[in-house]
Amino acid sequence: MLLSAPFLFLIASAVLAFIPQRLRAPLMLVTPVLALISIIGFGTGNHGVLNILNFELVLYRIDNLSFPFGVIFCIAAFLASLYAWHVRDLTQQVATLGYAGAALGGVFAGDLVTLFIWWEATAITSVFLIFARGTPAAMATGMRYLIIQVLSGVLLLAGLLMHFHDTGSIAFNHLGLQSTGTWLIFIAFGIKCAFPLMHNWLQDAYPAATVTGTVVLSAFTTKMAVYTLARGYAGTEMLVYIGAVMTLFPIFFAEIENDLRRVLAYSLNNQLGFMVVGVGIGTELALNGTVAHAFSHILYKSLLFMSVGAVLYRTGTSKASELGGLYRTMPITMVCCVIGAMAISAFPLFSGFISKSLILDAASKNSYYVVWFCLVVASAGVLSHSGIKIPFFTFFAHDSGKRPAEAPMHMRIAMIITAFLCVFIGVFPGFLYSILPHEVSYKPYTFSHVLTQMQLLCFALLAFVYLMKVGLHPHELRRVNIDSDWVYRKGIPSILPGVAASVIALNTRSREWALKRLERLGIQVARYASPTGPLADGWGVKAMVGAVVVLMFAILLFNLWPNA
Amino acid sequence: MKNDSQKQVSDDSLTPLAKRFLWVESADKVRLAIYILAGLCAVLFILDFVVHRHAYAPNENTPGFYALTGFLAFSFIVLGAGLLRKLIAKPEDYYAPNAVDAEDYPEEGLNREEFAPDEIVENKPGSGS
Amino acid sequence: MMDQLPALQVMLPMVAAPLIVIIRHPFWSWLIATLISVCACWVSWLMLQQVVDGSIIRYAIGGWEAPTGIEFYVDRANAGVALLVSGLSSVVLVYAYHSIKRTVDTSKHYLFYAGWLLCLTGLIGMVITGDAFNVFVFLEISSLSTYMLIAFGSDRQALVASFRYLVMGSVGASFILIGIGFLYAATGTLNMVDLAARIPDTESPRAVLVAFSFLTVGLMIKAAVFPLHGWLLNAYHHAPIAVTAFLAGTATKVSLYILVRMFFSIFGDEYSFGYLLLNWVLLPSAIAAFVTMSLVAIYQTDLRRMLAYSSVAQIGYILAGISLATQQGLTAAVVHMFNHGMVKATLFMAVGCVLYRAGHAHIPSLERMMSRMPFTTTAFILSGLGLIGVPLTVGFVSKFTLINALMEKGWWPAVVMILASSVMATAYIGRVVYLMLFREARESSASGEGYQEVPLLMLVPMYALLALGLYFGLFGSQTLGIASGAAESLLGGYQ
Amino acid sequence: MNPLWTLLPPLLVIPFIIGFGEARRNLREGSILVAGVVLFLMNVVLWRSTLAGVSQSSGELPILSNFSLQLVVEPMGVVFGLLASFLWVVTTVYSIGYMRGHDEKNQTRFYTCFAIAIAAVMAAAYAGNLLTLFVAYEVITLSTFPLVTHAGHAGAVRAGKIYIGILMSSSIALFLPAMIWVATQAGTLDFMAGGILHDTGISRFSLAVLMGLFVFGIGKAAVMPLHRWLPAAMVAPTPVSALLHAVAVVKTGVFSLLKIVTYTFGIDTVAASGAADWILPFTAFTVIVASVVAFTKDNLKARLAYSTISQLSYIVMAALLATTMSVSGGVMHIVMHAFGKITLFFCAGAILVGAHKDSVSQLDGLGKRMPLTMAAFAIGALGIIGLPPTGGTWSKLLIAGGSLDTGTWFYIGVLMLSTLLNIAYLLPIPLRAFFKPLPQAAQAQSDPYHDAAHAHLDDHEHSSDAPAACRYAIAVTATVTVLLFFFPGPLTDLVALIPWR
Repeated sequence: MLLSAPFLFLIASAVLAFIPQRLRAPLMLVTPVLALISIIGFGTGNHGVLNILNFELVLYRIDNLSFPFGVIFCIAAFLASLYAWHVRDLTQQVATLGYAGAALGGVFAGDLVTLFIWWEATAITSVFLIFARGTPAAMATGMRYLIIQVLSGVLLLAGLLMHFHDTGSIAFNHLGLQSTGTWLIFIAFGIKCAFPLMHNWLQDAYPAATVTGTVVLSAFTTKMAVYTLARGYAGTEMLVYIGAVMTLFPIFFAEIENDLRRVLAYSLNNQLGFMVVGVGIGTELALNGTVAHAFSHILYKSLLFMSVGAVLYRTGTSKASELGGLYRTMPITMVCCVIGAMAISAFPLFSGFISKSLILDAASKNSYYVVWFCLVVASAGVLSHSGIKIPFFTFFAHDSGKRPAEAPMHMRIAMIITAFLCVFIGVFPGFLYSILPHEVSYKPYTFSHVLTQMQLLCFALLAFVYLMKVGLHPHELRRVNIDSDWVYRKGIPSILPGVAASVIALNTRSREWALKRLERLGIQVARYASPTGPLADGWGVKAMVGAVVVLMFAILLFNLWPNA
Repeated sequence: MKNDSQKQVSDDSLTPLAKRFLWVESADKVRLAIYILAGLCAVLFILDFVVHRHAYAPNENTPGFYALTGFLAFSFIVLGAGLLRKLIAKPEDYYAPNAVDAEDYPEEGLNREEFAPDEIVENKPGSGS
Repeated sequence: MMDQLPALQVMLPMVAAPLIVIIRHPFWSWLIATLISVCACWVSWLMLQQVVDGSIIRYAIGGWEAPTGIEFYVDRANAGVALLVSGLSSVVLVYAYHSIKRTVDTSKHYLFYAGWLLCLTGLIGMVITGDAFNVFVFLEISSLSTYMLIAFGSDRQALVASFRYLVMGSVGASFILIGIGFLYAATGTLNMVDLAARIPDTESPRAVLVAFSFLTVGLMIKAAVFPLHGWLLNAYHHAPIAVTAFLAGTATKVSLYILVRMFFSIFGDEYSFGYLLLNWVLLPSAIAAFVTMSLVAIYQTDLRRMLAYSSVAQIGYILAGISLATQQGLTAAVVHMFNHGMVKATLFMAVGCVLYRAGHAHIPSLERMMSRMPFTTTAFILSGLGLIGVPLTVGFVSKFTLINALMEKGWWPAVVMILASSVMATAYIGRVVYLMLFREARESSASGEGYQEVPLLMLVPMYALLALGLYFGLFGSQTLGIASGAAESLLGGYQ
Repeated sequence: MNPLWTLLPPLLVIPFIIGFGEARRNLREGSILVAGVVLFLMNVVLWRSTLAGVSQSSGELPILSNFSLQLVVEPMGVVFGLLASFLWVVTTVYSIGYMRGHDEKNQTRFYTCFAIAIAAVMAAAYAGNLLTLFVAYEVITLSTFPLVTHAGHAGAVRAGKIYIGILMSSSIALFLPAMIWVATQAGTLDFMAGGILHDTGISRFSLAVLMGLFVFGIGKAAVMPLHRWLPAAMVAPTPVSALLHAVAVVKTGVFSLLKIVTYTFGIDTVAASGAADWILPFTAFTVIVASVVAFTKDNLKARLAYSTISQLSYIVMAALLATTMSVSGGVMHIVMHAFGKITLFFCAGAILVGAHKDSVSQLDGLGKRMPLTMAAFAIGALGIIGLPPTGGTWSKLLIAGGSLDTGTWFYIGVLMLSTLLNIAYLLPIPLRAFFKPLPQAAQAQSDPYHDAAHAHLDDHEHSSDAPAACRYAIAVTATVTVLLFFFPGPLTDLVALIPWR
């Protein structure tokens, strides 16, 4: 079991703390490779079955669904580690490996308890990538992130216990929305998957992480959530609509967002929407699409975060309003960024094209026409914020006058490899299709498919050009935009002090009142009971004679009692 | 090049790769690029009438469906976002000090380096923090 | 010889008292008193051995059989009380040597010890006699000698206290006499066994009722039952501390014993509690006692007075047990008589040690007693815990039994009150313990530095009694066994 | 082995403690360590034989006619005995560093009272009946009182009064009558599988009242409103706080409740009668409100104290939910929380000794100076929150799971909410130490309560971390906290042996 992929990562992250500085970065590169070998080596099946506390745990389940996620997680960990070669901060390094391990563990968990543990572990490990920024704002953001992540965890815990209570099983297979327990689990997954209104942690946290941290963060948590949805809730129709909303609304926010890393976070949210739709449709084709999209998405989103991160690394900012014209001195970064942008925009020959198409096809095949149309619109939207905005405002647009040096060598290598993979998958989809959970008979490169996609994208580009020309395209401004997180960042905090103050005042006042009463009572009691008080000193002869009379009377009285 | 305090880098000292993109500085060449794009769009639009597409969704087969959708969706999103901004945009320090928007990225995590034409080859990885 | 034990029990101290008056030597009178007391104790121990199996000793004085003559009647119930009385007397007498030498003029020592022995005679006589009028006689013997002993107190108020006790005690005694008179009038006998047999079919129930009420109230005065306890406070406070220790352990307990005997053996529990509903008098009185007196004790500034109030409260516990009129309740009452006698005597002895060295028992001045008089303080604390009823002490045994008895009867309000009183007991003992252990001595009382421990002759008896208390705390089943037997005898009436 | 033997090491070491005294303190503390190790080994022996199915008991000491003192070994007691004896050793090691580093006075008295308390804890752990448990409970109260007032200043005295006042009066006024009531009803006080009250014909109302008497009479369980002694006791030296708040005192309280629910009431009786239903809201209230209060406390130890109050109510809740799962969880949580919380207290003490800081707001940047301490703090905090990789995960899982069997989902929600609150008040402590920069004017602040700190400010200013002995202790408890996550087996095996019916 110690040789399983998650544990390899965990062990490596523990080992990091005890080895010299110069060996750490290489170890971080080696670990994902070993883990990948381990995943392949273990082969499909349930491993590490054990019984703790009446729970039958399946620590390591490799099957068609979890395998591709395992593979891409290892690749992502490798690329992120390479990108972070320069980092000397042990906290980040340990967190990176631990986080990747936890995500792998979650994907390979064969039961809900194990999943819960890894689920929490991803939260605990990943938050350090935010804390590592080391500023008070990062502290606050990290705490928000952690609390939401753990909220997801505790909901999962509550849900799994209820599920266990209902069914007596903790096996993690298809769950469906059948009981309160499964609903709670669904919400738990939904939080990590950034469902609408539960999404804010994503946009809040990713821009706050370190340069390299964001790359790591972008890969795992949400995709693990997609995996769990695919495992537990495939074919849940509600997901189709949730996903459709997810694809649409972040686009608007991304469009006007200034911080490019937050733009990418919104974009990530939008891409998750495609995957969620795929899960919701739940057919073999759709699930294949989800997995494939997750796979390719991890790559191009990493690539985009890497390129923006490289810019941040060199210039100290990732705000669109401060950037522009960087193509001159960072051409390689720029090219990689453009490749990433084209991949996410699903240009033919790029990875996004061959994965997103599966989902769109599944939607229309299953007659979700409205949803399908939403996805088409969203595809145009993806082009707007990720395909155009990111590269255009960073590297072109109006010249900011910044002349930073090209990204460091290791970053460039990491970006180039990632860019290569984006293109490779796009050109040779068979490789990716071969590891998808179900048999793939889909042909992405049909003429009509390429044509329609090119029409969509080119006319969208044309619209962009037109809007730029007539000046209707919004300018990049130094602004933040309110999202629903306003509720817990401004709304509740603004009334909380008042509420707290009144509760405290009530408490204080009632306590004071009670104390005063008690004190008065104490004084009264003391007056009676003190050495000179009547209780202590009132027992002279007269009192006694009186008492004698009373007692005599009392005893005689009982003679007259009816029961006599 | 309005920011004169920054170190001036002449276009000649750029890497070959960067030089390939210098055309974006020229208004003519950009206009040319736009024309090319427009032309491409026209061709794609025409192809719709020529080629029979396989379709599932209603109206999907309507000629120009994707073209129109692309153009209108994009415009709608951009314009809609512009309206949205009027509603929800706030100054950068709105959430300060509990949000990173109002603060600079800490310098110790960065490696600011100006472009130096002479040493196109990067200094070794890891020279950062 | 063994047949004569009851007579010996009474005769020994009675004869020794005049002997001391003749000898007049302080030391010898102490020694004689002590030895006689020890002998009496031994005798009562032997008697207890004889009756513990449930048998009864009936001893006709001078060979005149009852009902004509006077007889001693010894069973499980009173043999234990006699042992308690004579035992405490012995222990306290040993202790009293130094204490009395310090406070009483040497020339009067013989009177003191003679008085003590007379008091002992009276108490033991009250306990073992089987004759109602004899009870009165012995009661007067003990009372009169007690008035004298109290008057030996070192301060002037001792005389006042003694006089007050005399007045109240006389009232009580006359009530008892009146009660006995009515009984005699109604039944024509004074022998208690005979009384018990004749009362149920007497022709003048009114007279019996009047006798009952006079006897009850009279005995309640002597037993210091709330609210008739007025004499006790000053008496305990101002008497020589050895006398206080002795009286606190014995005098009230003996009166309570007589009360119990009267209720259960002479009149019978059917009459006292079934017909007269006496518990409606006793229980309120008991509850009032342990609630108010515990409360008052918290505010006291003199250790002796605090313990005096505590005594009244504890008598309340015993009374509560009696008023239950059940086997369990009586067991609790009897065992608490015994336990409280030991504990309270120990506590007063410890106070005596403090007085011996410090000259006062002012509570706020007791800071850091632990470092000055460690043995005394330890004894005080351990028996104080016993008074509170901390587990593993005798107090716990009696409290457990009492509450258990109350619960079985379903008298919940009484349970609540007992618990409240226990908490108060924690407060008043805890306050003193805290001062003794932790409070730093203030500047003013620093002059009192250089206290030493008291002489060994004071420590040894105190610790003997303490050890006994601790032993019975750990092996409460032994005392409970005897008490349960006693309760059985009492409830069973005279055979 | 006769469980009575376990009382001997802590009692026999007392003459040595007093005999060696201050003059030969190495010998004094060495003897305590020896006693501690012996005691731990004894408990291990009891553990092994319990696993082997051998039941052991001591002779009876009849302090009342029908009721005796008796020690009986059963699985729950073994868990507690092992825990307390192990932590005694660790705490002693820590105390050596702390008490010397802090130049505490009256160390002999400290160690003596400590030993008495441990003996009483052993008696409580192996109590064979309610009476024994009650006796041990009271002895613990009394023996820890001098520890609370150790500092001797006015604040400590006031705190001591609150401490003893609440604990003694609640136990006398409520616990004692409850016990006697049981005796009256059942005629026995023995701990028996399945309880002793089910066939006594006691009414449901009476059961409910009785349960209330126990829960509130056992003031050490600190269910609100009987919690105030716990924060008050914080004036004690940190090893005492660690002992009080992780091992001896508070755990005796909840342990007693678990035992009473399991062996006196019987979980089926409780569940069937609904006797605990009216008390459960109190525990829920305590869980939440104590967490909120903890959030507002800046003083480190005060925050930990309120955290303890909250956590104790987890266990009380677990006991009152009265399902096998929840009670198992409660027993496990005793252990899990003990290790987590003792780690936190050790750290708090180390911060006080090493850096002279006692407030959360002073900790910025301290992580660089005391990395081990703050890392351990983070682990301990995770343990309290119940997140992997700490053992607290398992116990929380079980308690939450057990709450479902009662048919209400309210308590699971309480636990979940509390988890989030725990994060909010515990995690920022290590985080600000690690991730916030040292304040610009890093002048050493000292604690007004500990004047001794002033004199040695300069000596310690250069020391990088807490004294070595403290660090060893911290490392041990933090490691165990993590190990309990990966290897809960020994604990679960024991818990599985608890005879429920």
